[in-house]
Amino acid sequence: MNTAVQAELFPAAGDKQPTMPAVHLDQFEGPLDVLLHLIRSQKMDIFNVPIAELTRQYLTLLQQPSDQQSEDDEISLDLDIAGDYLVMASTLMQLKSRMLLPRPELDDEGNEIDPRAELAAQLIAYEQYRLLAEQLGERPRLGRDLFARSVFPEAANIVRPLPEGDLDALLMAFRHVLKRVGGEVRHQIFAETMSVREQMRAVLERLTSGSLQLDELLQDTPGREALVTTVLAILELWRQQNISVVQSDCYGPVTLLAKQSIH
Amino acid sequence: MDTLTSRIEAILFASDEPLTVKRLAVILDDETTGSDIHTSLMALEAHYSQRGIHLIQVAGGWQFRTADTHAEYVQRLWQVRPARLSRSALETLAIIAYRQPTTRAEIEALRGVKTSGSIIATLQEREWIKVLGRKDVPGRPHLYGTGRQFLVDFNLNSLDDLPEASQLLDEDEIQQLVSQSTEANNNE
Amino acid sequence: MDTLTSRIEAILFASDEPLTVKRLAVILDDETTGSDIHTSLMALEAHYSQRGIHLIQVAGGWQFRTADTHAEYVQRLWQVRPARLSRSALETLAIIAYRQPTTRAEIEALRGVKTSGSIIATLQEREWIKVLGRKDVPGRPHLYGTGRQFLVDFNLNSLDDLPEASQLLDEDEIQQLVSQSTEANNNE
Repeated sequence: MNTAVQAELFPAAGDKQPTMPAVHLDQFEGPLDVLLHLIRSQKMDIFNVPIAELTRQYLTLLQQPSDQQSEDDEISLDLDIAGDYLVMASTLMQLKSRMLLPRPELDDEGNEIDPRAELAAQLIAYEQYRLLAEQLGERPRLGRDLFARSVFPEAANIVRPLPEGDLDALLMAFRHVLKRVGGEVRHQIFAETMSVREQMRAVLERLTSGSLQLDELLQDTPGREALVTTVLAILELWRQQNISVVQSDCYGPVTLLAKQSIH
Repeated sequence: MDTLTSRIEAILFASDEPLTVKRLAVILDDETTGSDIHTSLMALEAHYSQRGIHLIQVAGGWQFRTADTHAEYVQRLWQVRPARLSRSALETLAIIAYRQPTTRAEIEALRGVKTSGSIIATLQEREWIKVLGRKDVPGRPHLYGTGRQFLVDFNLNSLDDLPEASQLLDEDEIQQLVSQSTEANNNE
Repeated sequence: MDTLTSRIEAILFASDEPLTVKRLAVILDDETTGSDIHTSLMALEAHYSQRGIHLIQVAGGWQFRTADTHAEYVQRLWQVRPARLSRSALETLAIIAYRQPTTRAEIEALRGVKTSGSIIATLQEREWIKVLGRKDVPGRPHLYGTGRQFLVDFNLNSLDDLPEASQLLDEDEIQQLVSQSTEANNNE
C-alpha cells in the first residue's frame, strides 16, 4: 500500500473518529484486503481489533459512492464479488454483537474462545499470500525483465521427431476456438441447421412459378450460413443441370430458370 | 565491458532478427551515435571470435550464431527435440476430436481461417486423424475423425475421456457468452 | 577457452530451453564426465556474470538470459509491452505455488473472494499452473499446481527457491498464534 494513500487516511490521527479513508473498493482485492488495509494502516492489533470501529469503517467504505473520481464510472462490481463484501459485512456485525455478550463459548481445554479468532486467522493467512504475491510480482520475470534467445537459426534444417501429444495444449486450443465462436460448438455452430440438399429443394420450389433473379432469392435469406448454403445449392443445381443461370450483360442481374421452363 | 557494449550484447542476443546499426541506434538512447555502436560491435565481434558463439553479419545486420565447429553437437540437441505443434494444428486437431466426423469446411468455419493442407498432412502422418469417409453433400468432402493413435498419444482411454466442451469454459465465461448472444439477438 | 567449454557454450546458446547437466552429458561425447561439464559451466557462469548476457540456473538447468539491467532496451525490440499481471492473478498464482496441490475453493477461502475463471485460464495459458488431478471430495474439484514454465518464467531453479517458502505459517501455526494472542488479550 503506498504511503500517500495511508497519509490521506489519517488527516487527523489523534481524532477519535478519523475521517473516512479516501480509498475505493475497486482498489482492493476483496473484503480481507480491505480489512487488512484498515487494520495495518491504523496500526490496530490484528489479534485484538476494535471490532466496532472496524465494522463502522468497513461499512462506510462499502457505502461510499464509487463515482467520486469520475461521474459515470459506475463500479460494475461483479455480483459475486459484491456478495463477498456483503458476507463480510454481516460477519463483522455478528462479531460486533457477540463481543457485547458474555463469552459462553469454550474450547476443548475450557478456555474462552474469542469470537474474533477466526477472522484474525483468516486475515493472517491472507496477508501472507498477499505479501508473497507482491514478491512474486517483483521477481525478475522472463519476457519482462530477462530475455532468452528467441530464434534458433541453427535448428532450421535439422530433421526432428514428430510432435508429441499434449492434452493440456489441445484443450487450451479448443478453449480458444470455443471462446472465439461463442460457446458450445457441437450443438450450435454447425448443427446442420441448413443442408444444401434442403436448400436445393427450396430453390427449385421457388422456380416452379417461373424465373427468379438471384438478388431476389438471396434477399430473404437470413444469415451468412443460409446465404452460403443457398449459393452452394444454386451451384449444385446448375452443375446437375436442373437449372440454368443466365446473365445477359456484365454486372447485370443474374436470372435463374428451372430447366423444365426453358424449352 | 562498457555499458553500451553490454547493452548491445543483450539486445542482439534477444532479437528475433539480425539488427542493423541503424535499428540499434533507434533502440538505444538518442545520444548514441552510429560510430559508438560500430565500436561496440567490433569489440563484441573480436571477443566472440574465439568462443563457441560468434557475432556475425547476416542480411546486412548483426546476429549471434553458434560456431560452425560445434554444428554436430547442436544438431544432436535438436534431433531429439520433437517439433512443436503449432496453435493452428492444435486447434484443428481439437475441432476434429470434438466434432468428428467433420469436414475441412467446418474446421475452417470454426477457426475462421483457411486450414493449410500441411496441417492436415502432419496430423495424418502422426496418425492422430484419419479420413472416415466422405460427406454426402456437393463436392463430397472428406470426413475426418481421430484415430487410435490419438488416444494412445494423448493418454485417453476413450474419446469420452475428453472433458465436455462446456467444462473447458468457466461459468462466468459462459455467462458472458450467453449475455452477449442475447444482446445480439435483442439488437437484431 | 578450452574446447569443451566452447562446445557447451554453443549448445546452451542453441537450445530453446534450459539444459541440465545430464542433458548436456548425453549430447556431449561419452568421455565427458559430469564434473567436467560442471567445471565448464562454472567458468562460463563466471565469465558471463559481468556481461550483457548471464548464464543462470533455472528449472534445474542452465540457460543464457539477458541481464535485467538492460530490460528497458531489450523490450524496445518489440512493439508490445509485456502484459501486466493483475494483483488477483498474482495472489492466485502465489497461493497455488505455495500450497500446491490446491483447489479453487481453497484459493477462494484464502483470498476471501471468488476467483474468476479468466484468472485461472490466464495462468493456465501461460503454462504457469496446470491441473494435477482431481481432489477426492464431492464434486471432484480440480487440483492445481505450478508447471515447469512457472520456474522458467519466474527465474527459479526449483520450487524450494520460492522466497520464504520455509517461513510460511500453516493453518495450525496460525491457529496457535491466534489463540495464544487472543488469550493474552483476554487476560489483560
